Amino acid sequence: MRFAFSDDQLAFRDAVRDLLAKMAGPDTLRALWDGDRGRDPVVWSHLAEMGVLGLLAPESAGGLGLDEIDLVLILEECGRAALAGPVVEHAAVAVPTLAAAEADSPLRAAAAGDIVVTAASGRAAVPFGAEADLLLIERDGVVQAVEPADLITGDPLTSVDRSRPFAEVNWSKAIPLPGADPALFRARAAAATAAVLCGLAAHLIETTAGYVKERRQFGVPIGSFQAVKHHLADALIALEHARPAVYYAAWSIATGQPTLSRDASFAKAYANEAAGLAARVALQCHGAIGYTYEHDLHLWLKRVWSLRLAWGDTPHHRRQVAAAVLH
Amino acid sequence: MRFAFSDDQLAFRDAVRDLLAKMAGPDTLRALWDGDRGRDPVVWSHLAEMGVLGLLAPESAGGLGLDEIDLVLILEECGRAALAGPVVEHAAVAVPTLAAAEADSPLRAAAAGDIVVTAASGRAAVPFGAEADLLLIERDGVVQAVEPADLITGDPLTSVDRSRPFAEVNWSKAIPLPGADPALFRARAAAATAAVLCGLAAHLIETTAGYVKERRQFGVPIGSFQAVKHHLADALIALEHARPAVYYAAWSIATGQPTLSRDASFAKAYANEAAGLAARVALQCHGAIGYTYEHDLHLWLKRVWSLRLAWGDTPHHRRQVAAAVLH
Amino acid sequence: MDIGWSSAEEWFRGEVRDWLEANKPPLPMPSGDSAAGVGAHLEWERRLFDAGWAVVSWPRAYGGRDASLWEWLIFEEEYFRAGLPQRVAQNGLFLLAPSLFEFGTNEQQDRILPRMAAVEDLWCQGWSEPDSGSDLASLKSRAVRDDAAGGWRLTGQKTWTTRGAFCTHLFGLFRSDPTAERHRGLTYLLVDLRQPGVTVRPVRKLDGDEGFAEVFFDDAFVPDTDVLGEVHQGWSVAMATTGSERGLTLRSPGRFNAVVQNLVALYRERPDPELRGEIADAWMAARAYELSTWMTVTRLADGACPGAESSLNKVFWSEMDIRLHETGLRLLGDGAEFEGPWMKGYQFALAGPIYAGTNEIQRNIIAERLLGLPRK
Amino acid sequence: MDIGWSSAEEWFRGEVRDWLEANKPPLPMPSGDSAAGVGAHLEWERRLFDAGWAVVSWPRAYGGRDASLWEWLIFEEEYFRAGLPQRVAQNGLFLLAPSLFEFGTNEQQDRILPRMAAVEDLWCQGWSEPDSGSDLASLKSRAVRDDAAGGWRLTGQKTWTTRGAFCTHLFGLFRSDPTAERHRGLTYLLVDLRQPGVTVRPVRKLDGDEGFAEVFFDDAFVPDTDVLGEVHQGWSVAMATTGSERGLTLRSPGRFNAVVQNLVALYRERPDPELRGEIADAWMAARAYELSTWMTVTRLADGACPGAESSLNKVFWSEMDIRLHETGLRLLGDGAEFEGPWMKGYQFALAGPIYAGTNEIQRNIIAERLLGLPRK
Repeated sequence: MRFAFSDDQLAFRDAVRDLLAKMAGPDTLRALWDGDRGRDPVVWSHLAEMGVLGLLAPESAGGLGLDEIDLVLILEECGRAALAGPVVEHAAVAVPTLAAAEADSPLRAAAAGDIVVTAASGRAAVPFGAEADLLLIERDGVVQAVEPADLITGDPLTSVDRSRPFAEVNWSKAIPLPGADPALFRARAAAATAAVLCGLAAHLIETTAGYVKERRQFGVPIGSFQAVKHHLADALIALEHARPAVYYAAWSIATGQPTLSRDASFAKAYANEAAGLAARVALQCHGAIGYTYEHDLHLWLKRVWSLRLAWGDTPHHRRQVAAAVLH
Repeated sequence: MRFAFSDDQLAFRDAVRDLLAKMAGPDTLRALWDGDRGRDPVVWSHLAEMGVLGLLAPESAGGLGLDEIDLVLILEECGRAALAGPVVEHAAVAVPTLAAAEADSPLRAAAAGDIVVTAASGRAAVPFGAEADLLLIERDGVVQAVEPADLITGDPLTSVDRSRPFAEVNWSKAIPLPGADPALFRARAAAATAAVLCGLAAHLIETTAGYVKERRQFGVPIGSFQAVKHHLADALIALEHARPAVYYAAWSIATGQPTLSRDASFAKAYANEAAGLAARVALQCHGAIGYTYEHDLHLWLKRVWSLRLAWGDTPHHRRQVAAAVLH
Repeated sequence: MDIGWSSAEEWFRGEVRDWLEANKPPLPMPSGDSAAGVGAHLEWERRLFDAGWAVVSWPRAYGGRDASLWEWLIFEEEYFRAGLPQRVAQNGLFLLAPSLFEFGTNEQQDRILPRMAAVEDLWCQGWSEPDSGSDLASLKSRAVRDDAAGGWRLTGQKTWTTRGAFCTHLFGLFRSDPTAERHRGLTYLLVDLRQPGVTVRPVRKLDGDEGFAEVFFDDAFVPDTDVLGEVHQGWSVAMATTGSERGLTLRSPGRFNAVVQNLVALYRERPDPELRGEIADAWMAARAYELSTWMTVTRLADGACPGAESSLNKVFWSEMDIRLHETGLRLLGDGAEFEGPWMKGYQFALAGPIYAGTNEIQRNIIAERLLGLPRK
Repeated sequence: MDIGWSSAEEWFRGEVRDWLEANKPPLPMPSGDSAAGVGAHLEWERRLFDAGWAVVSWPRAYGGRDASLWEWLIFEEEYFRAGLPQRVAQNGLFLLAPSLFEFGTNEQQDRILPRMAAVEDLWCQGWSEPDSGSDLASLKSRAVRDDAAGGWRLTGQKTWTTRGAFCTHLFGLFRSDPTAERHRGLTYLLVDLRQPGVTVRPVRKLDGDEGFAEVFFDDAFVPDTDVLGEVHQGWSVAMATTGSERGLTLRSPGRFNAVVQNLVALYRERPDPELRGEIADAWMAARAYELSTWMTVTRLADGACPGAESSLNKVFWSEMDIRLHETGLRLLGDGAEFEGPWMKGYQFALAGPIYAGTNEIQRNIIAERLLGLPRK
């Protein structure tokens, strides 16, 4: 029994953290907010080079041949940086789905970063749909492939997180993808999104802790007030009890446990609530300074609000867990 | 429009408060805890003398001919003192029910305090059943009268609040009481119990505020810590938003509003939660000192735990309100 | 206790309802916090004024109807029930005007109030400064005496000034006695923003609207006729105003009743048995707030002054507002993230626990002033 | 990451389960915090010891099995799954023993640990005093040097001493240097309660059981051989112990898993669709606690020391325990108030946020030590 990451896994995480700190700061993100794309191609190509995009693809398909346990920490870093782009959809969902479906040609292209693949479940609104080369969509228990040409043109839906552009799908031309397990597809996505949410929460807690140490009112740092301490302590307690659920879900998927759907639902429900609390606490502790568009805080808040709903909101996953526990 | 009490109503409340402070202190209550009765006959006869027990009975039946608005503040005082005995059941439920049923003889006796009447709804466990002269029980939409001889003898149920002894009813000899509206019966009881819960909460908040001003740790009163302040502030916010609901329910019943069931459910749900929060906060702010049987705090806590369940718990009343709002 | 509306009040309600129904602008209106949207709001609020509905509780001389607080509640109830938006003039109407009525000279009242009611002047609040948020008494913007000109010269900066970018005037506190500390030596000044010494920089709020501003003062001038109350006594004048902001006037129960009405409608469109209980919670919270307001209004009608009790209300409504919107977002399910009134309203609601004294400060006030807990 | 039990661990689990199934006493047992019930517990815990199950992670020489922390978790899981009650010996086993292993002399370990494991001696904790609860460093009970007798003379009072009325020994902190303040000048002493200078007064807990005691010292004697660690250095010895109480050892995940198992069984008896979500919440909370414990145990197995992270766990489990019992009470509906395991367990759970450092203190620790927020 060992529930911890290896030195290699931690080193890979650190490398991604460094890359994102250098390449994917708030300015890059704000540029996407002001445009209509959800992905910075330069950052994306660096991720491809590092092997992140094809991490789950077998080496024979040009991937790293690693597993979800290796990926989960990297997804957390993507959350910490509020990285824009379909990393969850492409690297955590589409690549292993294409591998399972033995769709070799798109798998190779996706692993290399030559094509961008996005994914969605159950809803016609697909994030990053308009800038993807291929869309994988689970609907009514079948994973289906959609070409970008089959998107509905017209007024796109605007997410509160403007770095997550959505497109609408015309289902009529979707092609079933044999060999893709829809439950696994959804579990992968939920668990990966949960990891991103943990990273978002970690950033929110850390930057808020930094802020309240500096900001002074009544002659003292506001971080010396017990109310502020307890807000942040509560957020950290929630995060540090969501992380183990997320890591366990990654292990459960990597090792093909029969409980993987339940484990992914648990991870998503807990990460949703931890990130939601961190967002509330971060805004409250920043006060009016954080309630502006100029401050970077809102970029993280709105990502949380968007991802809490992606791949199942908390009531949905709570129902899944209840069904598994009370089966 | 005027949502406040008259000087007469406040004066009557003050008189009851004084009486209970003098006659019904914690020692009286502890004596009941150590025995098997739930009512101190001396206090009870004083309440009869003041007219509290027959407050809702018409003057022609020996009552005061007052209404639920007059009674609500007095019930709050009963809560504040954690008064033992079936005041809700007798004065707020049975007396007006007997009046509506034109059961003149028991009404006169109840109004004068010559007999003790208790009441219950839907469950076979009846508080104060063994020491009542008459039991009124709503079951399956019918208010029924039960004689003490029709109680099941044997091991009584023991409430966590040992000053609330329960008895079990044998339904076979219950006699329907014509003219008693079962919905009104339940609403009266829920609203009156809500008033008692507000009084319990008020006592808990006031005594805890007093304690944290005196108790010193780290060289200062613990009431100077922001965490303690905010706990108590939250309890007071909940109480001060439950009280208007309780007073409104009293008015709604007194004036026979068509919404009286909804209003009573709202009052009970809010009073339940306000008192529950006050209990949690009071114990936490007292710390280990409050976690003993020797300290009086537990007498109030356990009354809250018992009355939160009496005449409908929060989920029940929430459902009633949802049904009324979404009819 | 005598709950219920008189026939005169019911008649008043009918009159309000009929007029709003006949005259209300196309809804939803664009955001009144945006440069693009504010014009439509100014036009609408002038129409309200022209018909005598802008300030029902004010004297007729200033454009009001001498309405009672109860009638004001009825007006608010009907206003929000009709789906109408909060007023862009609200900070002048609800924060400055009470202070003007209490502390202003007759000349000031006659000059300022009618133009405020008519939305000819639009007022913003100048309390906060970059280093003075919760700790208002630490503010640094200075007012220096200019005897020759008969007034005060302002330097410094105000910030988080709601709708400052669209306003003509600012009311605020300035340090007039540089030797005094904290809440002493402050003066309440009424500042015309349309002068060379004032620079207003719009700042976008969380939701992207330009609803905030930074206001810079560089030798701006305020004549003595625009000092409200006594020189150096601005703190006590301002506290009367923040009392209003926290408590009754800024947030009438009608606002939340309207949100609950929208929630019930949304539930009927998208019923979800799991969320029935949340609908009950929403209704109960808004109702508790309404009933608590009725108790407060009765006390005020009896001559009481609003005190620290207003902090109880402020925490309650601000946290309720967030919960009501969270319920709306949950009912929308995974479509909640797309632009729409619930996400917009949620972002607006999130400001509630921050402005007008953070809820942390309010809880301190509740514990210290209502429960007597020690400050230190 | 390598999650799962080895075949040796599974074999160990089977051995525990089989033995407990064959040997467990009639359940439910009477309360171990009551004078009437403690005897049955002592008997049961001696039977555990006789079979080598009392202290599985201790060395064989002291009655243990040299089990790993993982095996200890397995033991706890099975112990609570079988419906068995918390141990009356637990404060000695989980709070004193870790300090004895770290700071005790060989002589002390050899003399004290086997008798503790065998429940021949029953230990209680002597931290709190009437004026020293959260503020432990303010304690006043004194230890005065008696060179002639070769030891220390105690005066003062300890309070809220769990199961003090049934214990033979007390471990606690005493002020040995009257000139030192706060956490300096304290000595960690091991006190035999069966001596004339000690008076133990049972105190009933919230639920009426005699689970607390006040312990009065009037010239009680402690020989030098019963000083744990260095004289005047008791604070650092004690802190190692309170770390254990807050974190891992006192509250094994098995306890909460057993509560969830009981909740699921109760739900099946009394299904209520409205409470399905609470069952999910209960399962998730207990599972989060278990997984978080696995991460902690991995770190400890790698040689790390438990630090302020244990405060995260303490707040989490104590608030979870209350919520789990609240769900149980809600499932019982209006019968919840009658005597039974859920109401008893609820009252027990309510102590969680108070003892072993209140949750308010824990949140301060989290903010200050884990997030670096300023103390003042």
